Amino acid sequence: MINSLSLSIGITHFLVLSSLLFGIGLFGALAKRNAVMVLICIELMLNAVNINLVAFNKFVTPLAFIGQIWAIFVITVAAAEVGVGLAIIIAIYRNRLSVELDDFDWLKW
Amino acid sequence: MVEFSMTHAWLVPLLPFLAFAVIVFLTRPWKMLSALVSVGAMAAGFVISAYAAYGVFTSHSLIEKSLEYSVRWFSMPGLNIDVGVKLDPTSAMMLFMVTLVASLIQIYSIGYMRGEKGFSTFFAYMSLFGASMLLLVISSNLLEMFVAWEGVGLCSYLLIGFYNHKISAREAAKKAFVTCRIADFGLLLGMLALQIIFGTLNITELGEKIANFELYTNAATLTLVAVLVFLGPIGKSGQFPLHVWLPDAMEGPTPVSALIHAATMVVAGVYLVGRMLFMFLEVPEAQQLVAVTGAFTALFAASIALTQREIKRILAYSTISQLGYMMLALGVGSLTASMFHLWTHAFFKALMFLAAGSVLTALHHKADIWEMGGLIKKMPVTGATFAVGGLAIAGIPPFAGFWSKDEILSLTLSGGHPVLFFMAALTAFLTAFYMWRLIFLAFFGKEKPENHPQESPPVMTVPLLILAFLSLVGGLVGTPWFPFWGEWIRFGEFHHAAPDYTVMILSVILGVIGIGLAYKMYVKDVSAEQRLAERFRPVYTLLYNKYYIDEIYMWFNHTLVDGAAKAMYLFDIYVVDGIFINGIGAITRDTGSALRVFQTGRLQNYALVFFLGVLAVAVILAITGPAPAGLVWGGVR
Amino acid sequence: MDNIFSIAAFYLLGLVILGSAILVVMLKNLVHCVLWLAVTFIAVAGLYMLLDADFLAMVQILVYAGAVCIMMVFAVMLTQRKDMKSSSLFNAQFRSAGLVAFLTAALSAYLAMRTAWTSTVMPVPPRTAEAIATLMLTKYVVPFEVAALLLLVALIGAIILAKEVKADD
Amino acid sequence: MDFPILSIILLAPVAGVIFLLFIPKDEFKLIKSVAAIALGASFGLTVYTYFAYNQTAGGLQFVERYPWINDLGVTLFLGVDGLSLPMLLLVTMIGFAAVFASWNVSERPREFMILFMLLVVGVMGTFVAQDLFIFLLFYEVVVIPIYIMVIIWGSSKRVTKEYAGMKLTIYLLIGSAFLLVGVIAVFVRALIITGVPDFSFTGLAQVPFPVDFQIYMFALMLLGFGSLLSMWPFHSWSPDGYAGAPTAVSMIHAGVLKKIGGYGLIRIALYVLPAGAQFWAPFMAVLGVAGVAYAAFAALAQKDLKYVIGYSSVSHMGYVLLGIASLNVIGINGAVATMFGHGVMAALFFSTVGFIYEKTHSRWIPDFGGLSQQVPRLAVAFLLAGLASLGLPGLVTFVPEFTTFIGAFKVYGGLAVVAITGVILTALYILRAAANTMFGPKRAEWDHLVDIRGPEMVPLVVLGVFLVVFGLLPSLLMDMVNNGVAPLVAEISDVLQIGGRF
Repeated sequence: MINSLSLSIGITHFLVLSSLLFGIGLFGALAKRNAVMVLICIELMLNAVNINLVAFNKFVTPLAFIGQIWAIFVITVAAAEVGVGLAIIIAIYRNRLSVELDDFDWLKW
Repeated sequence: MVEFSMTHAWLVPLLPFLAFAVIVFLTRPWKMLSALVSVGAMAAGFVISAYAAYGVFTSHSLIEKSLEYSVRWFSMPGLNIDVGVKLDPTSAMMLFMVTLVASLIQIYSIGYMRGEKGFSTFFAYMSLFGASMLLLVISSNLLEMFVAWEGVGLCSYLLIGFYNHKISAREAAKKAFVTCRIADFGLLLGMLALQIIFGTLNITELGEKIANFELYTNAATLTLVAVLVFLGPIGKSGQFPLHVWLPDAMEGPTPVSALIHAATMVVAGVYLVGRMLFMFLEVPEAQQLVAVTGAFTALFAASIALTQREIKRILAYSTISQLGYMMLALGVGSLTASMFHLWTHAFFKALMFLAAGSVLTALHHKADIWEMGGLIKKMPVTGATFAVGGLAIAGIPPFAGFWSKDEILSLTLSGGHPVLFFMAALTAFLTAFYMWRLIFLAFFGKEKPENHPQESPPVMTVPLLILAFLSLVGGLVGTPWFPFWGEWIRFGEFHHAAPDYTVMILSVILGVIGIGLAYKMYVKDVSAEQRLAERFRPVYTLLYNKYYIDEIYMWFNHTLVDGAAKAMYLFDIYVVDGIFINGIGAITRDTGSALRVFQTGRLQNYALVFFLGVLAVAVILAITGPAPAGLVWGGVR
Repeated sequence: MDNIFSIAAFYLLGLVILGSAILVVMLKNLVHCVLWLAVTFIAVAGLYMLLDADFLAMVQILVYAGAVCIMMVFAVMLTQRKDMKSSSLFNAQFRSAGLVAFLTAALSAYLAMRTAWTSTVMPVPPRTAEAIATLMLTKYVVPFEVAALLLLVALIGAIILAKEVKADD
Repeated sequence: MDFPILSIILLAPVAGVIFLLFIPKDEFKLIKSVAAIALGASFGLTVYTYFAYNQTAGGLQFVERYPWINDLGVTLFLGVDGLSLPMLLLVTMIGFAAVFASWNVSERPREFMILFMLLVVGVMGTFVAQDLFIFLLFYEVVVIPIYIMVIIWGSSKRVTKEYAGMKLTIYLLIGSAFLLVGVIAVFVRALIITGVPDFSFTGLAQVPFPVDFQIYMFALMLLGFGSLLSMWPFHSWSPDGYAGAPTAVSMIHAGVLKKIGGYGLIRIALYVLPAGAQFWAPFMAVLGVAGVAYAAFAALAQKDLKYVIGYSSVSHMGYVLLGIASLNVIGINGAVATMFGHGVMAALFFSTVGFIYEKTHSRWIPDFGGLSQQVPRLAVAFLLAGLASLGLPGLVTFVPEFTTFIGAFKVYGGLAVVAITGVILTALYILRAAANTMFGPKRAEWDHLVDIRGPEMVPLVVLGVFLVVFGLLPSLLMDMVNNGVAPLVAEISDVLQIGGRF
């Protein structure tokens, strides 16, 4: 099955690495209690995605730069998201004096 | 002018209608102006009617074939309804009579209604009534007639309820409308059947088609249709058993009672049967029903009138009774006699009602005849004119009522209905008795010191005098020796029957005996009624309580109708809503609360489930996607 | 990438990325988590270098390792008043979360391995910054402007959200 | 297609909505004026359209077509014929009048008017759409504003306004669910048969669907449209919903929204699935008659004015169902015209009761008596509406009812007689309500009431004029209706002939 187990590093390596990073990030986002930590883990997941994009750029479309440009946009959005997300956390904290997600079950009616 | 009047007969109902609109929208704040508009429109209508009637009664061709013109009201495939004018001697007579009586009564109303709050409104309603009634008279189409028929019903409702701040007036108005509505249900069904069977509602066309009705349907169906159509007149003309509304209708102002509930609207039923007589003559059973209903109603209402105490109620029962006569005449197949009685009755009954109104005004609406007495001394005109009416209705020659009643009696006998003749003759006797009971008690005898009657102003007495004159001479147009009436207003061939002196003398004798008995009981020996009442207590109570028919209806209404209503409503709340609708709702809600456990409200929880879903979708895609090409580690193939 | 240095660098960086990411998730002190986050970001930047994306590597360090991490630290400072030693704990569902995360990663990795990637052997042009700049201002100018607008909106939004609400408002 | 008049009729209220968004929320007068102008523009243009419609040419006129989703054959296909024009006139008329009936809404009037105008647009859209997809789209637009308006501006009496709003909305949605299933099935089947995607009514009507398919689909549509039409026993939303809803919503809902049910039954179910209609017609007739009698009795037992009208409208819709079930030109003409007549009447009735409620905060009949002496104009409106309700000749409801009866009596005989007893029961409960509310001795506690005046008179004037004018000149209405119905029935009559009579 693993027919070309050479030392050569290919796209699959990067994809597997990013999968693992994504998994770690997902685990954190689902399992951490602190809202800041959830944000942090989302950043991890976004980084995993970016690794994918850059790897595709390198191995699939090196001349078009689509992957890299997309990655830049992801970073842009991520930056915006962190800014707004943290602002929300601070606003919530001001109201509730807590950033523990277990305390927030307002979605239940 | 004659030509114009005949081709523009539609102006006659239109003018009062315009008067109605003008009063409602423009002149309501100015009382006298409103009254003038109303009276003016009606008087103009009278002029046109008079010319039209002159035109009709001088052209012989119109007896067999009426003058008709119409416009399309609405139409669709299979249903064309025209509105139009059907001018023949009958409708010309009605036009003339209605506009004449209505004009007089409206003039009288100016005096009678003086100082009332709703003076203008009253005249607006009166105009609307006039418009509807006149439309009814000239209708060439049954549906058009039905529109007017309901229109007069509406005006009757509004005018009975004119003093609607009184509960009795309000209930009487409602009763009148609903009772007539029940009757109209039959009429409506009959009309539907006629339209479906014969494909038209035009009266003339119906006449032609029903003459050969075997081409369209069988006799049994036509009988049923005729009976259904007859239901309408039963209600409108106060025939037994739907007469109950008419006495109560006396809650309205007296001019209303005179115009609507004596002279014009209530005869609409008679008029309708007269218009459709061709149908009733085709089916003898239905005709029989008309005759029996008429005769029975006449006797029945007269018997109730014997014991009543309120002046207008007595007149109302008398009206019912006289309407019974008209129906009887139609039932024995004579349009002539029926219309003749309608004509004379309009004058003397309107006269009596207006005179009664004059009395009521003088006595500040004290209505019990036992509390009156000797009024003729203070109110000579009113008393005298009322007496003229009394003579007319009692059938004393040469007053109008004699000629028409005599004709009905003789036709009933010659038509081979001895039982009906006996009933009619008995009614004639009772009529003379109870009417003169009223007159003797109210106008003769001892004056009551607590009453301070005063004669009414000329605006009221002049119409009384005119009507009294008409009651005196109105019948002369149809005496057995000079049958002008029968020559013109008839259905079928004109037969000039020889004067039947037996019946004539009998009817006069009955009338005289009735008056004499009343004189004996109420002038000579005032306590006679008391003694009779004591002796025949059950009969007296039964009659005084109008055979308890109102009570039976009330019981029916309160237990059956309201009971059914309550039952349906409870069914709706508890079964349809309670069990089905809210039951389904409850099931949904309970399922919801059971499933609520899964709703933790925690975002991460949802995200977890969400990713489980993503995973599931990915797995499915991985399994069903393109077959794996083998795992490739580290490279590009 | 048969170069031994590249191979070594990949595995080394991979190790650092995964290791520090695991530490980010597992540590109980929030401040430590943020520190290890910075390490992860820097290692990812190294990975970008390895992938010939030098401009992106700089952006990564500037934005992520710099700005984002600093913001996180601020957030921690502003919101954390209790014991810092147990500021980053797991919630009740961490077992199932772990399972789902593991399955997701495993499936993703499996699919990545299973798929036959077609790829070119063309190298990435050496001057990436220039090429990206050209593309950004020509072909992708609209998304570029939209992204700028987005940042502005986010900026304003963040300010409004985080602004102190006056008592009398 | 030179002047897109239908689009303008549709878009005028939308423009009003957009304009309202920029008006400060406490400019009460301005807000209501904008709404009145926007809906008045629609109303005026519709009146123009009504009389500009060329009856000799007939068919669809003022047609506008904008292709939308080509793959599904969806076109924004607007047009009016004799069937939809009276309905369109009804919506715009009632919408215009309802603004004035809500003139005194002081709680969030801007939101009220915005939602109300959206509601009106939705209802208008269903009547001008000639494409099934667009029809459904507009139909769904209707649901949401109604719910919000009932919940916020409604009133709680026997049932809470939340219950009423929920009931109304869920019934609407259940109806549309059945409908949606039917519509999709019909579309897919048509696609299989013809191979060309087409959602337009005319297109679908050409498709020869198998008979048993038609029977199933008609059942679905009957359930869907029937519950919208408050067909017995799916009627119970109607009294509760109207009682809970604010005046304007009751007016629009009873006046036109429920008529979408009847309109849809004719325009879609009957037109596209004639064989199915033939199969279900006797059932429809029985349900219609049951509704007439049952609801009339239930109305008799009511003490809340709005419930009286609510049940009365269920009862009247029984006539409509009966008329449709007669499957002949006369009956269907009658049904459509009855919908129009009842719409005008019900709107006037609800606006009157709304004013009474607004002034007295009561709708409980025993609380009243003798109001005609304190508020004579309201009494006139009440009586006018009541008399129209009991089908008084000379008002707009009589000729339609008569026509319906002829159509139904021809086919169903005795069954129709039961329905015709409705005229007696209606008279009974209407006159009872009128007598106990308006007449009798006056009560001191209502001496302070101020009669309707100024803008409050508009509903009475506008609706009253239509009640009387269309009543005295029924050909204005009947010719138009017949113009739409006759060709439609002619098209399906072949199918009905083959099936034979029952």
